[in-house]
Formats: sequence, C-alpha cells, structure tokens
Amino acid sequence: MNDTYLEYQAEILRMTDRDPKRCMICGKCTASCPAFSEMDFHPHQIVGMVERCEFDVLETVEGLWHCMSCMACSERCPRDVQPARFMDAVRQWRIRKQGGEHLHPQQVPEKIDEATPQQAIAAAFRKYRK
Amino acid sequence: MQRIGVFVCHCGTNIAATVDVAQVAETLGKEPGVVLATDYPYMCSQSGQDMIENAIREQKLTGVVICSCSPRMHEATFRKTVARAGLNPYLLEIANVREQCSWVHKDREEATQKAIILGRAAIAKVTLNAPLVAGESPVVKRALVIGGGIAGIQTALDIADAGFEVDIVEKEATIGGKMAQLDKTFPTLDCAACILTPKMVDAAQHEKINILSYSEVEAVGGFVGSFRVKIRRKARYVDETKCTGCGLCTEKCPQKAVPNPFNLGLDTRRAIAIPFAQAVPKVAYIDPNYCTMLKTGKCGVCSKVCTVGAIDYKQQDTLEEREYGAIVAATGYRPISLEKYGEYAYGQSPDVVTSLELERLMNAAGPTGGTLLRPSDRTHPKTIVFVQCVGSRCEEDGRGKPYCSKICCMYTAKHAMLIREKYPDTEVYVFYIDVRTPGKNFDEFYRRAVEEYGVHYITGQVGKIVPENGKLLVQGSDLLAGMQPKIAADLVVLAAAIEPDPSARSLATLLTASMDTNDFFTEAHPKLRPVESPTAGVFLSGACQGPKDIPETVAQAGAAAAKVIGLLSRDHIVCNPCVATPNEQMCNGCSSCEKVCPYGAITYADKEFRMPDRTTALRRVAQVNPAVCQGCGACTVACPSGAMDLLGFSNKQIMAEVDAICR
Amino acid sequence: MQVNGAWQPTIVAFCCNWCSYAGADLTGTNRLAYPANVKIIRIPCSCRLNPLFILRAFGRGADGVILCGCHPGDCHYTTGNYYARRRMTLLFSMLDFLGIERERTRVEWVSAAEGAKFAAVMNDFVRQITVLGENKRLEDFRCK
Amino acid sequence: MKKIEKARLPELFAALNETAALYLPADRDGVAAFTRWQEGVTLTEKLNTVRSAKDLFFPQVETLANFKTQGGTIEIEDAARQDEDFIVFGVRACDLRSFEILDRVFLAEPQDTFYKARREHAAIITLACNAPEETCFCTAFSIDAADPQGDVTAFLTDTALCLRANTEKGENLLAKLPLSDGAESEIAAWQKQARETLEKLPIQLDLSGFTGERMMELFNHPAWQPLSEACLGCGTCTFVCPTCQCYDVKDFKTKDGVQRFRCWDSCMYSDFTMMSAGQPRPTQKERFRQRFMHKLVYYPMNNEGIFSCVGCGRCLQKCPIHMNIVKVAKTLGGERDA
Amino acid sequence: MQVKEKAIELLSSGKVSRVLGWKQGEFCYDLTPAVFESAEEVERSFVFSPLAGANLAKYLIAESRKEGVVAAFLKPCDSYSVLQLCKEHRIRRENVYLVGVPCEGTVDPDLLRENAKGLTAVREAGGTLVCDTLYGEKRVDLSAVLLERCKVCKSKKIVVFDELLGENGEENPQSTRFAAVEEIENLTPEERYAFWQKELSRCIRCNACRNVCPACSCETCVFDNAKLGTDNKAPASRFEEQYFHIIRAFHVAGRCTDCGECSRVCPQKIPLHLLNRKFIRDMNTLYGQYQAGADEESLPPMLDFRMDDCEPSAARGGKQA
Repeated sequence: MNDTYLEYQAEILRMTDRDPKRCMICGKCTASCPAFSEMDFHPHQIVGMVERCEFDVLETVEGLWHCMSCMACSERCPRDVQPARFMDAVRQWRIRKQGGEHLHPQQVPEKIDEATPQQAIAAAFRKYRK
Repeated sequence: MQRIGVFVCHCGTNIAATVDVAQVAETLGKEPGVVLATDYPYMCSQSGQDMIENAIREQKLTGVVICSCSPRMHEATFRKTVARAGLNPYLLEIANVREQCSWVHKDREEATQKAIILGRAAIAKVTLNAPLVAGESPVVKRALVIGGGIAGIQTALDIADAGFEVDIVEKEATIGGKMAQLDKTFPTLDCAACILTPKMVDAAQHEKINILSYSEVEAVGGFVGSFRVKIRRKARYVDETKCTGCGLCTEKCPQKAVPNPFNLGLDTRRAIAIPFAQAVPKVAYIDPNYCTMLKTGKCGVCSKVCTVGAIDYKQQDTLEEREYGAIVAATGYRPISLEKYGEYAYGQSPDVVTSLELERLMNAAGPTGGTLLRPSDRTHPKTIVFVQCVGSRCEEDGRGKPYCSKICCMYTAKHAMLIREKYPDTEVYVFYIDVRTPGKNFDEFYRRAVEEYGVHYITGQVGKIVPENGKLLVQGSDLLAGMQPKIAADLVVLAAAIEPDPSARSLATLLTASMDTNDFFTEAHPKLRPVESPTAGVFLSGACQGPKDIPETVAQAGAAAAKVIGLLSRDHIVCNPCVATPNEQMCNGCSSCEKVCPYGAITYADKEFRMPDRTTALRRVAQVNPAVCQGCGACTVACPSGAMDLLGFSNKQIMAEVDAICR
Repeated sequence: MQVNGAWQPTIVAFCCNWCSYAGADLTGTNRLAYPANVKIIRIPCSCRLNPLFILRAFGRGADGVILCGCHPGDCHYTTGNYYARRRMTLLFSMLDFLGIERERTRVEWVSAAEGAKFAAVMNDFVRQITVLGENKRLEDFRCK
Repeated sequence: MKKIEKARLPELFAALNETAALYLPADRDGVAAFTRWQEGVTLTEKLNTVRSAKDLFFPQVETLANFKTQGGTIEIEDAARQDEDFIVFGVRACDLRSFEILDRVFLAEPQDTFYKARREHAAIITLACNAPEETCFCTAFSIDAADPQGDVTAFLTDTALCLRANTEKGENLLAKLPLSDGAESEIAAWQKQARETLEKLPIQLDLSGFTGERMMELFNHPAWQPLSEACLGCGTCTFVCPTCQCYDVKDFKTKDGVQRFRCWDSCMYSDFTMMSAGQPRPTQKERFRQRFMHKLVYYPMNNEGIFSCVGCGRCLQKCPIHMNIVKVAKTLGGERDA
Repeated sequence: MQVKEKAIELLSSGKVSRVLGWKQGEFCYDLTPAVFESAEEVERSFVFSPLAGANLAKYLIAESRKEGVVAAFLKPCDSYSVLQLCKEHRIRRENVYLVGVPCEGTVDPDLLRENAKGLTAVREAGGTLVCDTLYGEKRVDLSAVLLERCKVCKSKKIVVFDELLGENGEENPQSTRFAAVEEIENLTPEERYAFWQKELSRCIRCNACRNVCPACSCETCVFDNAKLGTDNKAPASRFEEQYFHIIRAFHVAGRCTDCGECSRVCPQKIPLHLLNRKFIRDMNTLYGQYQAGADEESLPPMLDFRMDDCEPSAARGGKQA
C-alpha cells in the first residue's frame, strides 16, 4: 500500500461520508443490484476494495460504469454503508484521474460514446465539484 | 486527627502502563492527613487486601483511599476488606483511576496528574466520611414473577419448590408464552408442547404458585423486601372459579371470524375461546372486541350453553394489591414488525411468512393440522427460501436491530431439516451472512442439515422478493460463487429479528429498572450479576434481558430463582445507609423535600426545640424513614436551608471533592 | 489550570451513579479517549447536584461544569433527573442572564450503555470550553 | 483662605489628584459613594454618601495575611499596608467626627497597623454643610457642620469653593493647587445661614441621661423588647454607620493555602461573636440592645463621654424597618423638651 | 381612619390579643412595624398610609407561634406572602386573623425625599402629596413617587383574609413587571455582564434583602452556616457577590411572590427583584403560569416536572453573542 492510495482512500471516504469498515459483507447490495450480470466486480466488492486500498484493481474495474445509481443497494444496506455512494465516488475518482477536472457542458457531447453509460457522465457532472 | 492510608493499584499494567503509580503514591503521601501511601500490583487480590487490612491495623488508619478501578467494580470488595480490619466500611473512598483515567488517556504525564487529582479528591472526601451503619428492613416472603412464558414458569417453579409463595402475572389468558407456539425444539427436535405443558400443569397445581392470568401490573411501590404491587385483573367475562374448560361455548359462539392470535392470525376462532387445548388455566375468555353480546347486548349464546353458569357479561376489571419481597421480570420477546421491509414482500404475499408463523404452519395443532401447506393456495410448497438476519444486525434507524437475534440460525436449520425430512421432494435454500452455532451440539445440528438433509446454504443475502404468477421470485447473492441467484420459490420464510416485548418498557419504569438502548433490561453487572437488575430486589429471567434460546432461558430462570430464594430466605435485608438525613435544628418544616421524594420516605413531626431565649417551642420538622429512602438526594437540593443532607454524599463531601479537583 | 505554561481548561463532570458514571466506565472499558481535563465526581443521581456545587466549582477555578444523568424516563430513582432538568434549566438561564457564558454549563443524558456518547460529549465540551477560554466572569480571584 | 470658581472644580480635582490619589463623593448609578477620582467624575449633589468615609480607612474586606502550604511547610506572608498618600475630599463634619471615634479604637494599643497606615497617609478635606436634611442630628453631638476641621476645610458657596487649611499638611496641599486668594468674610454669610438651618433641625436629642451610672438601669429598660421587636437582624445600620468598627477574622482556603482576612461584622447578626458555646446574645433583643448600649453608654464610658454616634442620619434613612438610634434614644428618655 | 378603627375594634372586642401594624416614626415616612397589644397603644401611635410599605408577612411566622390570636392588615402583595408562608407551614393560620386592605400603591420614601428635600410631614390630597420640608411646602404627584413594584403592580387581589376592608381587587395580567427583565435579556452577554457587575459590585452584604424577604425565613441561612461550609459574610470577592445573589434567588425561586421588598430595602439600590423576576418569567414561559402564594395547593414549578419539559440546553438568559 502506498501513500497515494491512502490519499485516494481518504478522498473517497470524504466524498462518501461513509465508513466501509461497517460493511459486514452480507451481500444484500449485490443481491439487490439490477446490473449484477453486467458487472465484473459487484457493489460489496467495490466497498471492500476501497477499504483495502486496492486502487490498482479499482483503476480497471468496468462494473462501475454499469451501476445505474438506482440506489437499491444503499436503500437496503443494513449497515448504512451505502454502496451506491462508493460506486459514485470511485467513478468520480476515475474521471478525475483522467485529468480534465473541469467538465464543461460543451464537452459533454464529445464524451458520449457507446461504451460510456450516460449515467457516468451525469454522475460525474453532478459530483465533480465535491 | 485523620490517619489516612492511600493504596494505589497497578491493576497489572491496566493502570500502571499509563499512570506512574509510584509517583501517584508519593505525591498523595504528602497530602495532609495521609500517613501511608503505597502501590501494589493487584489491590483486589488476596495479598493486596491483606496488605490493606494489615495497614489499617498497624497504622491505625481512620480512612482508606484506594486508587484503582471503578467503585462500581470493587467498592463492595474493598468495603468488606476495610470492615475485616475493624474499620467502618464507609470510611473508604475509591479514586477511579482505571476506567476514568488510565483507560481513557494516552499521555502518561497527563494521566498521572489526573490520577493524583482524583486521589486528592478521594482524600478530601474520605476526610469528611462518617462511619455509617446500615439499617435493616423486613422481607415479605413472597415473589412476583411478571410473565408466564417458559422463563416465568421455570422461575416460579424453582422458587416455589424452595418453599416460597410465588404469583405469576401473565397478560394473556394463559401461561405458556412463545414456547407454547413452537413446534419442535432444537437441537433435539423434541416437541415443545411435550416438554412445556407438563411444566404449565406443574405450575398450576403447585400449592405455592398462584397464577394471575389475563392480568397486568399497574403500579409498583415500596422497595426490596417489601414491594407493594397493584395488579389489574382484566375482565374475562367468565368466572374463573366456575368454568370447567369443557369448551362447549367455544363451539357454539356464532361469532366465527376472530383472527386466532395463538396461530398468529393464520386461522380464525370464536369470540369466546380457550387460547389452546393445553391452556393453563383452562378457562374460556371473551374477546370484547368481537363479542356481539358485549358490543350490542344481543346474543348470549355462550351463557345459554354454559352448564355451570360461568359466563358473566357484567364482569369488570379488578385491582388487587399485594406485597412481595422480590420481583422477577420475565416479559420475553416478540418478532419485530416487518412492515418496513418492503423488498421482502411480507404482507404483499401471504406466502412470505415469518419463522414463528412457519412454526404454526408445521405444528399438528396449527391451522393446517401439521401438514406444510402454503397459506395462499394450501398447496405443498416445493421450493422454500429462508432469509436470515431480517432486521438483525441492522444499523439503519427504525428498520431493524443492531444486535444478533441469536436463535435464528438454529431454528432455521431446524425448520430446513424438518421440511426436508417430511417432504424430501422440497428444495430448501437458506441465504445467510454467517451461521452462528456456538452451543452444545449446535454446529453438529447445522452440519446435519447441510450434509444429511441436503439443505442449500448460500452465503449472501436476498436483495428482493417479487410475487409473480403464484411464485415468489427471489433475487439473492452468492458471494462465494460470485453469482446472483434468482430462485422461483413457493414459500419464503423470514428469520425476523426478535425484540423485547413492548410491555417491558412501561414495566421498567414502574420497577425503576434500567434498560439498554434496545429496551432489553440491563443487568446489574454484565458478567458477574447477569440475572439481577441494578434495582435491588428486581431480577431478570429470559429474553427480556437479551435474545436467548430455551436452554439458556431455563438456565437463567433457575439462576434468577436462586437469587430470589437467597433474598427471601433472609428475614431482614440490610439497607443502603447512604440515605437522606435532616438536621432538625435547621429544618423549616416547609415540605419542599417531601414533595420531591419519589418514595414517600419523608414525613413531618412537631418537635419541641429549645429556643435561643431558653424557652421551648414546637416546630414542624422533616423525618426520613431510612428503610424507605433510596438515597437519590432530590430532597437535599429542594431544601433551601441545606437542612437535608445525604449520608455518604454530603454537601461538604461533594464540595470538598470540587475544591480538590479545581485546586 | 496551567500545564507546562499553557492554559488548559478545568472541567468538572458530575455523573449520576447509575447511568452516566457507568457510561463513563464503559468509555474506559471500550478504551475511547477523551481529554484528561475532565474530572468526574460521582453523585447518586443528577438530582443530587446542588447549584451551590456548580458555583463552587466555578469559584474555585473550573472553566466548565457538566452534569450527566440518566435519560429522562430512565432515572434509577424514577424522577430525579426530571427535577435536575428543571433546576439546571433555570440555573443556566440565570447564569446567562448575569452575562456568564452560556456555553460553560451543560447537561447531557448519558446511559450506562453510551460509553461512546460519553467520550464524544466530553471531547466536544472540552473543545467548546477551550474555544471559550478561561472562566473570568465567575471566578474567585482568591483561588488563582 | 483660598478659593476657586465653582466652574473650575474639575481643574481643582485634577490638580489634587496630581499630588495624590483623590477620593470624593460621586454618584455611582444613582448612589453617592466615595469614588476614586478620574477624568469626568464630579462631586455629588447629594448631601452625603450611603457608605461613610470610614470605608477608606477601614474597608469592608481586608486581607491580613496569606498562608501558603507546600508539602509539609507553611509560609506566612504578611499583607501589605497602605504606603502611598491619598486625599479624601468632601468629608462631612459627621464623618470627620467618626474618624476620631475610630482612632480611639484602632489607634489605642495594640495599634491596628492597617488602619494606622491609612490614617497617616491620608489628607482630609472636609466639606461644610449648609443644607442639612431632616435626618441630620449632628448638633446633638456638638458638631458644627458649618465649620468642620480636617487638614483642609472646604465651603461650597453658590459661586465658588473656598478652602481653608487647618494643618501643616493642609497648607502644603493647598500650596500645590491653582487657587486664588479669598477671605474668611466671603463665607460669613453662608455660614450664618447654614447655622440657622442647623438650629432648626427637627431631631433634637438630650443625651445627658446616657451615663455610666445609669448603665444597668438602661440595660434593663423594658423598652428594649418593643424597640427590637421589628428588627430584622440585618446589618444595614452597622454597615452604613461611620462609627461601627466590629469585624470578623475569617480564613479562606485558596488553591495552595489560606488567605486570612477581616470583614465587617454586625452585632445585629445572629452569628456575631459566635463561640463554641454559641452566641452570647441569643436573641435579637440582646443584639439590638448591644448596638445602642455600645453607642450611647459603653463607648462614652470608656472614652471621656464621647458618644459613638455622629448624627449623620444614615441609619435613619436606610433601616428597612425604620428603627434607629433616634427612636431608641428618645424612648429611653433622651427626648429634649420642646 | 378605617384601618386604625378596625385595629381598635379587634383589640377592644377581644377578638384578637395583638395587632400587627405600623407605628408612627419621627417623620411621615419612617413607619416601623410593631405589635400593638391595646386599643390605647393603637390610638396613640398606629399609622396606616401609602408610606406603610413594609410587608409584614414574615413577622407572622413568629407571631403566629405565640399564645393568642394576632391580627394583621394585609395589602394585596402581603397577602400572597402570607398565603405562601401558610403553604409552607410557617405561619399557623389558626393563630392569625387577617384583615385585607385594598391598596392603591405604596410610596418609595427615598423618591419622596428626593422630591421634597428636608421632608418632615406629608398628607395626601387626591393623588397629590403635600409635603412640609425644612425648606418650605412642596407638592408631589403620588404616582411619581410610588415604589417600582407598585408602578407595575401584578395584582390588587387579596388572596387570603378573614375580613376585608372595602372591595377586593383583581389580578393585573397587563402588568409590565417583566419589561425590565426583557430589557436586560435584549442586551448582549457582555452588556448583561457589565450591567450586573455594575449593580452587584455595590453590594455590601448587609443582608437587608435576605432578612426582609418573607421567603428567606430559614431557621439558619446557608450563608450563615459555617458547619455547612457555605457561610459567606462579606463580598470578599466579585465571585461572592454573584454567589450570594444567584443562590438566594434560586432558593426563593417558585416561592418568591414578587413582593419587591428586597429592592425596597436595598441601601445600595440594587434592582434585586430583577433576579427573582427572571426566575418567575422563566418558570412561567417554560413550565406554565405560576404565581407563588396565589393558592395553597398547587405545586411550585421547582418541586414539579413534566415528562416533556424542555432540555437545559434550551435555557437562555437572554440574547446570545
């Protein structure tokens, strides 16, 4: 684990305002997820990876972009960990890492291609000031 | 002249690692009045106590200060030590340098300084301590058990067997509680009724046991040894002394659409009913919410068919007041309401049931006569999904409970096993987070369900259940396989968390017994006094103290009984000597203190006083009954002249502590 | 209180024996930290706290005084904390009326199960008093 | 005789304050009190202060010594005495007489060094009266309020403040002030008018009956009971009295030792001179009697017939139940035939 | 005068053995409370006038314990104090005969003397006081020299009596007696502190406020009690000034009838009644209207509670910083 990863973790925890250590890996989030089959890694795993600082993996996770922010996992999470916030925060982190912190409305059309769900753009746009 | 001894405990490294105990002893040794200050690894050990005892004798100590763990931990221990050395046990003060110092501070210098200040405060207080002698009050040799489930029944039987009278107050029309609703019991699979009903009968027939069913505690006064309890005996509209329990009325009653509470509303019964076949007392009662006669004044069928004339539509609630030496709370538990778990479709589909409902569906005396049929269409379910931890270990506000309900893993294994045994063609899935089986023969039992009965245990939770075309579509997660299984089930069983019976909250207030944040009764000490409440004379039995299975409940019931027997076998109990005491010279007789006393311990008397001009005059002054006073101190502040003081926590003592701390 | 040349607040915490003192013990059992400025005085019930003691503490150099008792409804003596609540409400209002900083006094209900709350309350109170600075308005200069 | 225009009083006070700390009667939130002068403080319009000038020499609370404990040792630190000069302006004749009465107590052997230091360091500028109030009865004690003494006497006429030095200290003081010369004659008319008013004061007392020979008779007088009946036992009369000099010595526990101080006490208090066996005067009647017997009989017996009352009238104004030395004296036979 | 005649009648008829009233002083304003044992004594020196301001309730504690019945004349204010002391079992009701006297306000002697320097005699003439002074006659408006408590009179109702002279009055809910409290509340904490420092620093601890207070009738006051360790004889420090007045106000909270005697007698003119009124106002707003001494049954707020009382965190003595 390196300091950069710890910084990433701190940043994500700040954005989510939730504690991944409270997760007891019951799997209810993953059980609730309508996009389960599209994902390579699932909500409880994303939470776990943040907790374990596995940012090398998170850097490559594609499942993030399939999360539709339906918030079912957050609604049902018995520990109030709210995995959807982690999904969102990790996405945010990924977008920021690509550089171009400032997303302008004019840039949005060119960002939309078939591989990127619209949700990702919307989410990034919504949260980027955080 | 004071001769105070100061003893600083290391508590191994618990204190010594953070507090420089030698420096504390050295510094406190220089305080005025201190003639001895020393430290020792374990003050509470035999050799530590011997050291204190010897020091008191050799140094002729007039007061003892022990800097150690919380007085809530060892004050009683050290009081005995001090008493053994011939010193009044109340000439002891404890400075809490463990829980409130070494364990909460990290900086050694800061913690040491604080320990010194706490020690000084204790020295300042002990300097003003007066020898106190505890008074005595008589013990009424009768116990009250509140709740007639297995916990209450067992407690009552054990107390009664020791020769003391016991009253059981049960709010329902019969004793038996939740256990009477269970089918089989884990891990032996013997039938609950077979082992419970004989106990119910024993209780009913025991000459020392008096069952007050369909009754509730309304008020509690008094204190340990002599509680005065008001019991409301609710009108059952049936004369308990005449009813033979023949059951004729329950067959003839024309009001048939009454949801049967014993079967959790899964079937119906009549407005007049005997709760179940083995009910104790086996006496009918009328539910006034459904009885046509009571509601409209027209009907009277039961009265006509009753051969002994036991029906009495004019019966009223009555209040009885009785005295007890001890009270046992055995109010039990109930499953939580699942209305906030919309994702599990409970209430949307009748085929989503709780585990307790499943017990009734599998019970021979249940609505289906023991054949497992699903409620919606009375067919055999072929695929059954069990969901664990519904509301347990849930920290969301308002939905569930943060604790583990403890019994679900085992009863689910039981259910799964029984279903697979009786209906081998049924597939049973169990979604779980952990399987917790720390009990004798428990894990073996669970493994049998998996290995011998082929129950499918899936590590993961259910996300949602959707009723569709007569099936229940269950979407869960299998965390080990990395799958999201979707099962079309016929029946879903939810292991609902259990919570204390709601009557416990108001009872706790009546008993002035404390409760934790989940409304379970708090024990006097979580490890060392698990069956006593902090309120003297109030004991805890069964699930009202925390989730428990039957063997544990019975064990705790016996333990509570033993404590009650210990109390009732004494003729007198020693009172808390730290009671309010009025200075009659200063008392104005204004009645302020009396008005705030929660125990009615204060009365007034006209007494003759010598006046300054050498005449005598009658003055109204307060008197405190030390056996009734519990020492809260409300009166001491209500008193404007400071005439009322509290022994052991006197105005001067507390101000001396304040002075020492702010020094 | 001067510690190594720097001012540190002196905090007196009156804790009822049944809930808050036990809660403070639980804080220790759970090893939750709070500043050493807090010194606890055990009283049987929050209703034992005489305003005389609070003023005494301030006069003697306390910078903050906090009373912790059972939650209303949970008093070991049934009603003690209800009386304490009224007394403290009125006293605090009076101190405020006299221009003595309102933030120097506080009442918190801490049950025997709320070790974490006790630590949080004490951390917060010490922080608050530290921001407020030394008690100048209700001190007895002779105790300096 | 020197003088200064009335309008220039602030200038005078500033100059006085240059020489030494100046105290003068000024209004403090509607109550006249001897106040440390500073820019803007003006002389009160009121005849006299609520608290008397005694406070400046015998303050209500005074530290006597500090004891510091350290380990097993005790260090004793004597409290400081007054060591700087100060000036008291505006002392009325009655209060001036009170100093004489206090001196006989505090400066008798063994001398009270705290009091003595203050007396020695003070210069007193008295202020003559010309508009007494109905409560004034200084004339009963042969006090000439129109011409008090002190180091300097001041007369405040409609236009000017005239100043006359009576002592060397006074001379020296006046020499330092921005004054012009005046003549005694300038205040003659003023004084005459003042004396005429003083003669007409409604309270006329004949205290000739209060003698040592009649001590027991007065002590046992049946009137003490009805006189004291309404007394609340507060200390107001004592604390506003310029001649009451009783005090209690108390110890205050400080952080690291004990501060020993004295504070005014009142013989009217139920705990006055409390001893192990209790109060020697157990009822209010006895305490009440003590106060007036002391003022009218005991003190004069020991001090060449000087009464320890100066007729300032403060107790007449301030007693919550309006019982006072005039009513007592009259009841006990001191009413002068009209 | 009606009151004096009633006193004579009560004594001469033998209905009572003593009468508590006011005795003529040197001047018109310095009446002293006194016990009269004969009609002759009353005839000689009994006085009742708007200058009879003293609340005589406290004297009844001792008087009601003596043999025989004592009569007392109660102004509305005084009647509240008497009833409160009966409630506290301090006055033996059976030994007192209470005559209610309606009141149109009592005069502040200090104000009167300020308005009429050298005052020697006074007579009332239809709302005007005609004063003889050393310096000639002077006319003063009665309303201008009333005591503060009378200017904001809370009630003209006599709440306890055996006999009434004249008509009983009514409570005055429109009284503006809390206006001064509110004024202070509207200051900033710093201003409040400065205000009270200015006032309390004048205290000379003469105990007049305490000793005149009908509620302060303790056998031994905590401030005189060396055994308790709370004794405190002099304002030796700023703290002790505050300590004395806060605790005194606290001890009478819920028992203080707001009779205003404390402020009337303070030689240093400290507005002590404001402390008591602050408590009364807080109790009224937080716990419901309560008037001490209005009846004998109700529980005072300090000895009562409600489950849903506000939390101490809601306590506000005024505007916050």
